[in-house]
Amino acid sequence: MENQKNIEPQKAADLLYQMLLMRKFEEKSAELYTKEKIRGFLHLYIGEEAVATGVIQTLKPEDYILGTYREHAHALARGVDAGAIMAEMYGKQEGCSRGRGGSMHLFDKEKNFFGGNAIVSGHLPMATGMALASKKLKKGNITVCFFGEGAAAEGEFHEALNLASLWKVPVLFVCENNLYAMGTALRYSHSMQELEKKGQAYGIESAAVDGMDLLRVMEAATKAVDLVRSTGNPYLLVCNTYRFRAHSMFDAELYRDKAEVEEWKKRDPIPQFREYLLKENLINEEQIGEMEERLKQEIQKAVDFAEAGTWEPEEDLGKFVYTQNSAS
Amino acid sequence: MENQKNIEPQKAADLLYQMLLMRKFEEKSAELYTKEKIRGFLHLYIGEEAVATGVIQTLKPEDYILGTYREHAHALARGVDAGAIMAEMYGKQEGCSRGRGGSMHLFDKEKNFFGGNAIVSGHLPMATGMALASKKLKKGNITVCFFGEGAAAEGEFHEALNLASLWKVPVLFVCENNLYAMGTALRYSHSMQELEKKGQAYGIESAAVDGMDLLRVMEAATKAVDLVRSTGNPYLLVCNTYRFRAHSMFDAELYRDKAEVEEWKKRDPIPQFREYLLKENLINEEQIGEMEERLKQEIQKAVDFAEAGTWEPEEDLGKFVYTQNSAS
Amino acid sequence: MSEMIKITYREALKAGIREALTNDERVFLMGEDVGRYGGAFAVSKGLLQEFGEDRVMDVPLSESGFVGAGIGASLAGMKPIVEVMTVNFGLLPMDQIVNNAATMLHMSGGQINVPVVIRMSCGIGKQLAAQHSHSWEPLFAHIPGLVVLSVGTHEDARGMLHTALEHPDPVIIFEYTSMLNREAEIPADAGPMDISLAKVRREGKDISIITYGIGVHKSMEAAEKLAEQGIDAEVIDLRVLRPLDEKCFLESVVKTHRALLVEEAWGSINVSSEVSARIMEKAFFDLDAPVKRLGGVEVPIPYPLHLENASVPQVDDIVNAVIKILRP
Amino acid sequence: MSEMIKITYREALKAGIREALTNDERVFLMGEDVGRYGGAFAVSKGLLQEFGEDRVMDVPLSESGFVGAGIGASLAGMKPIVEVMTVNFGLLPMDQIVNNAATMLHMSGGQINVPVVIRMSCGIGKQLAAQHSHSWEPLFAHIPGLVVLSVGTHEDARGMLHTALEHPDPVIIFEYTSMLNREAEIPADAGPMDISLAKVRREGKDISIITYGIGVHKSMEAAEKLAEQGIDAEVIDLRVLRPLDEKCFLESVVKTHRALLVEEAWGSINVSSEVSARIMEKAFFDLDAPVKRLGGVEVPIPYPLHLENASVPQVDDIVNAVIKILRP
Ligand SMILES: Cc1ncc(C[n+]2csc(CCOP(=O)(O)OP(=O)(O)O)c2C)c(N)n1
Ligand SMILES: Cc1ncc(C[n+]2csc(CCOP(=O)(O)OP(=O)(O)O)c2C)c(N)n1
Ligand SMILES: [Mg+2]
Ligand SMILES: [Mg+2]
Repeated sequence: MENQKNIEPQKAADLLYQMLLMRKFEEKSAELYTKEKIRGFLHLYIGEEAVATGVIQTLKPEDYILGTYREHAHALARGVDAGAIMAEMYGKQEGCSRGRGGSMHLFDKEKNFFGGNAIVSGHLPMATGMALASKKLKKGNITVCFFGEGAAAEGEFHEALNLASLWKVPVLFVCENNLYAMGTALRYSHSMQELEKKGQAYGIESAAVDGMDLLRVMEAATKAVDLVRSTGNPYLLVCNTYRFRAHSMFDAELYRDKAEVEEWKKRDPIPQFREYLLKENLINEEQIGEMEERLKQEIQKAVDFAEAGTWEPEEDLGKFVYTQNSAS
Repeated sequence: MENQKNIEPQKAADLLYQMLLMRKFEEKSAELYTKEKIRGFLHLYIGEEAVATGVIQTLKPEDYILGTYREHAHALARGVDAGAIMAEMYGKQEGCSRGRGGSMHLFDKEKNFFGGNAIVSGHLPMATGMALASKKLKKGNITVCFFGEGAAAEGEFHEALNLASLWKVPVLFVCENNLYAMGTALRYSHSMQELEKKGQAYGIESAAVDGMDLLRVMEAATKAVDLVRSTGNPYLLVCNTYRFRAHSMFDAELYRDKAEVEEWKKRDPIPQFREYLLKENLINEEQIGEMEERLKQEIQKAVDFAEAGTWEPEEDLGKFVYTQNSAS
Repeated sequence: MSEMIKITYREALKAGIREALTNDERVFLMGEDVGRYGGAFAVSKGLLQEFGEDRVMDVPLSESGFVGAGIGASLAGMKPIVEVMTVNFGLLPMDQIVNNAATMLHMSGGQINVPVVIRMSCGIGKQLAAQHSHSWEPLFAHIPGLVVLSVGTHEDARGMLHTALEHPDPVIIFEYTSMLNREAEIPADAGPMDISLAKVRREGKDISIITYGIGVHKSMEAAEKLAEQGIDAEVIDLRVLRPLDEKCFLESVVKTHRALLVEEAWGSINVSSEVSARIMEKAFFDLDAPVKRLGGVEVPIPYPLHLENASVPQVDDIVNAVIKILRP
Repeated sequence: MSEMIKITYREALKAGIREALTNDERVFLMGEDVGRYGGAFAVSKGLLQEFGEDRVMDVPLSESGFVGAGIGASLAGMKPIVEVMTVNFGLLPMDQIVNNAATMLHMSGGQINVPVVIRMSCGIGKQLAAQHSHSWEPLFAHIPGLVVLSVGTHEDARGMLHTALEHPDPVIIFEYTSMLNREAEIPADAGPMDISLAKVRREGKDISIITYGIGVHKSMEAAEKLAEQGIDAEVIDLRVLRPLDEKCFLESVVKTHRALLVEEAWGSINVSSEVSARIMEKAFFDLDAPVKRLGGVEVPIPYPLHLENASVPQVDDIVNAVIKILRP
């Protein structure tokens, strides 16, 4: 990890806290999954935290964010309330999507967080369209769209990037290349594996970055976001990363070696960043201890909130199909 | 047009005949359209003849060919009987698709001619799959798939090329870049307009060629086909060409200047090739005169065949939905 | 009643679009060839010149991409009218329409509505053969979350779009290619039409002919013929295929005690099946005869005119079916 | 009768695939994660190891591409089993399935048949929420040219694939995710099952419960409960959703004079609508009561268990509906 000037101690601490929150929150979620408090599919982001953290910290509140079904971390980074996320995963009506969505469909319109999209690549065209609206309405905000490297094989990737470039709209496509799409390794998904080069096919500027290194992601994301914001043009940022856990809770991980996973864990973004901060005296052990205490409390609070949440009455089943019958 | 060695006079004459046949056949079709003998959509290939001629002459009878709705010329080059094509456009049961398909759906299984596909880009995945079957069955043949530059913006282009390259299957993708997709100019279809470079996004070898020059197309196609056949890998050949006529018979051509069309007509592949042959003494005026006579006869024969054709009885309407009730 | 003007269905559609573009800056029209080409069927001819490139956007062939972008733009404050040139290409964006447009409101727990309008031309009648003659209203009308309209009359052509654009949820509008040149009289000041109710187009007491789209005209014609034979048929235009206005047709059946359902879509699992099933459930004891259906023959549409005509119900078929019900 | 063995639905499916791969070299299985991952639901676990990469092919996320490739491979002599991981992703390849697979035979005038088999897992029951719980049998069953099967029992899971692979036309097989772990007894030598007929799963004289898929089990259970109340229900498993075996259910209704139609798909324009309409048309005078339907609530499926359960008919709903019909 290279030295980077200009990181304020407070910001450094916040970023570390954020990554730790993502990690602990998801560890807790996994535990709650085995206790059957959380059901459906649960996709953990553990190992990839530097990406969401590094990208989202560069954004303004008015920027739009679209994520996949592996979006707890993005929602947290965006400031969606941890309790509302947990309640959503419980299926309680206090959840950020009223419990209707679950883990794969976190939404928070006030925070400009647009999901939670579980059809792989299906949100890319929407991202282009949101950026188009921003341009037309001269809003000045940008759209950031996260997706996996597997998603880039879908036709919608091709269409969405071409449209974004033709229309010159301010959208940042963030490809989270964690080397696997479920059990399908990158080399089986793509005939050409330097994904950032795919930008050239659309005349879209692009870059790849080590997604395990928060500072590097921040640097690359800052550059990308500045460019998108100043030029109004799209950008493709490929973050090379790794998921430490199974694809979802239904995954025997037959497709990769334990050793490979262990190798990548050595590059865990969180200890990496923590060591850096300690080394640079941007934080001390005591502060970290305090932080861990705060974290424990925040997560407990989220769980308590979810536990205390209520079930939507069955009579309301037909709500939210059309706006007019959706009054809450 | 550059000198090319090794072109036999007989072959030269055949190629000229073929291009002329395409041209005259389609001119006749346009006339028959205004007489309401032919209905539905009719998409003429006039101006682009060097592409189908140049590519298809390099193929073996066992190679598979897939075309678009603008495929009369490809069918003729493939040796589908002109009478059967004309009868098809009349909707007669003597047509190559029994009259069920019409102009957009020419099929001839015996000739390995697989359409006549009118959903833009919908045949690209099928082409990849046919080549996959050839590989699996060790047939040794290749698949050639024609499509327009507009089609390359569809997601299926992206998916089909990626799959072909991943699987290393013998398919030649021929992009007929006639600069327009209906009324949408290349620059409005693609953010990056050097279409051959799109091959790089899939690790597919590719080239662009002047599609108005038969000899150049032949050269490029020969190289491409040899490569596909010898390596078993896909290839993308972009033929830069132009359609002289409207997109279909329902097109006021509001989107382009007459002058632009006239400019391109100066590069008409047919006179270009004819002059070349004359200059090189590969043909003489008398032979051309004879050829024109033969052409007239072949076309008249096709029209007579179509005129004499019969309508499928209405009771047979339900045929060809499932194989079992399709006995003829 | 106000002055009447003679107008084609095409002009009525165009007037509706023009008005929408004039009245609301957030409205824009996007689709393949809507601008420079003038619209595949000349519906939007001249609008590019009048409103400029930002309001009338030509898009590349990429149905999933641009429909998705339209959905996205609607999330971010615009009011897009997305034209899918014809329903024949409407399966390509269907995932966007179903999994995004129709689902977002629900899975976000009511937070995010999707005010997009998607227009598609559809139906048979131009000898366009199997891939270009689809009547897929039933596929879209199956989907909760969508409002699905069928434009069976000139007044609706003029006015439905206005109301659709005011709707907070996604609206799919089916227009009929074969009706474009048809003239009819509408009030000079025709405007916004309700989009929740079916309409009795002709009152009658002997039987209810329940239909939509082109079926309305065929049924009206049939009703006139039947009148000559002393049979007084009521004709109901469903107009809204989802959510169905069952009150209208149930009341009619309760009055006439008999019903014939007419539509051009393939004959099974279509709108008529649903109407029949609802009559069964809710008006069984009012029936004097079983409800009958006349639907499209279950065959990909063949090219020749006589077979194309035979593949959908014609006026005489309707007349005969009614007579058979009334005078068995 | 032969010896019975206990087997899960998953094992039965797998045995069918294994046998197909063993018996015919032209058969191969392709789909996302069918190989290295072992199948999203472990159905194909171990088959890659047993048959190798050429026979069990992992494909990238590109549903339109690989389904189209499967169609193409079937044109060129292979017998592909294409797995679309779940029907939730089945709209992406729908254009390929409808405009190519289902249409090619017809538009080629009977020359080119498409012997592809496409398997999709479907249905509700794992709290997977709005984008991952679809029951889209009605959408596919609307399409002429397809054979559409619903695997409601373990025998069918074991044997339908065999027969589907012998069919010259495209066959879509719907399998039910929530049944995978369910055990049942089937004959040890179970094998090829007919794929043209519906089946009476339980004989009865008081009412016909007509259903398919998971509905079969719920209806059987309901029938047992009804028997305790002295009601003797006949249960019919449609099995083949296109072309419908109407003879089977009409005979049943003629015998019982009453029918309840049960399915999990959204409640309008679904298979039950069609069955009801046919009973109306062909057995009206045999009815002692109007045919009733129990379908899915027309709402994108919500995540929480109680709402998910409330969104499809349950055993008690069936029991109550039957009682209401019989003892109004
Ligand atoms: C269109 C579609 N096809 C298949 C799936 C099933 N699926 C869910 S996640 C996934 C892998 C996606 O991989 P990637 O895009 O790399 O994202 P990651 O999960 O690695 O973050 C698959 C195949 C889906 N949800 N959507
Ligand atoms: C999926 C799809 N979208 C739209 C159309 C309507 N359409 C037919 S041809 C065409 C233009 C295709 O352009 P290109 O691929 O460049 O081929 P060309 O006609 O120039 O040969 C369009 C938009 C279609 N047939 N299929
Ligand atoms: Mg991945
Ligand atoms: Mg073109």
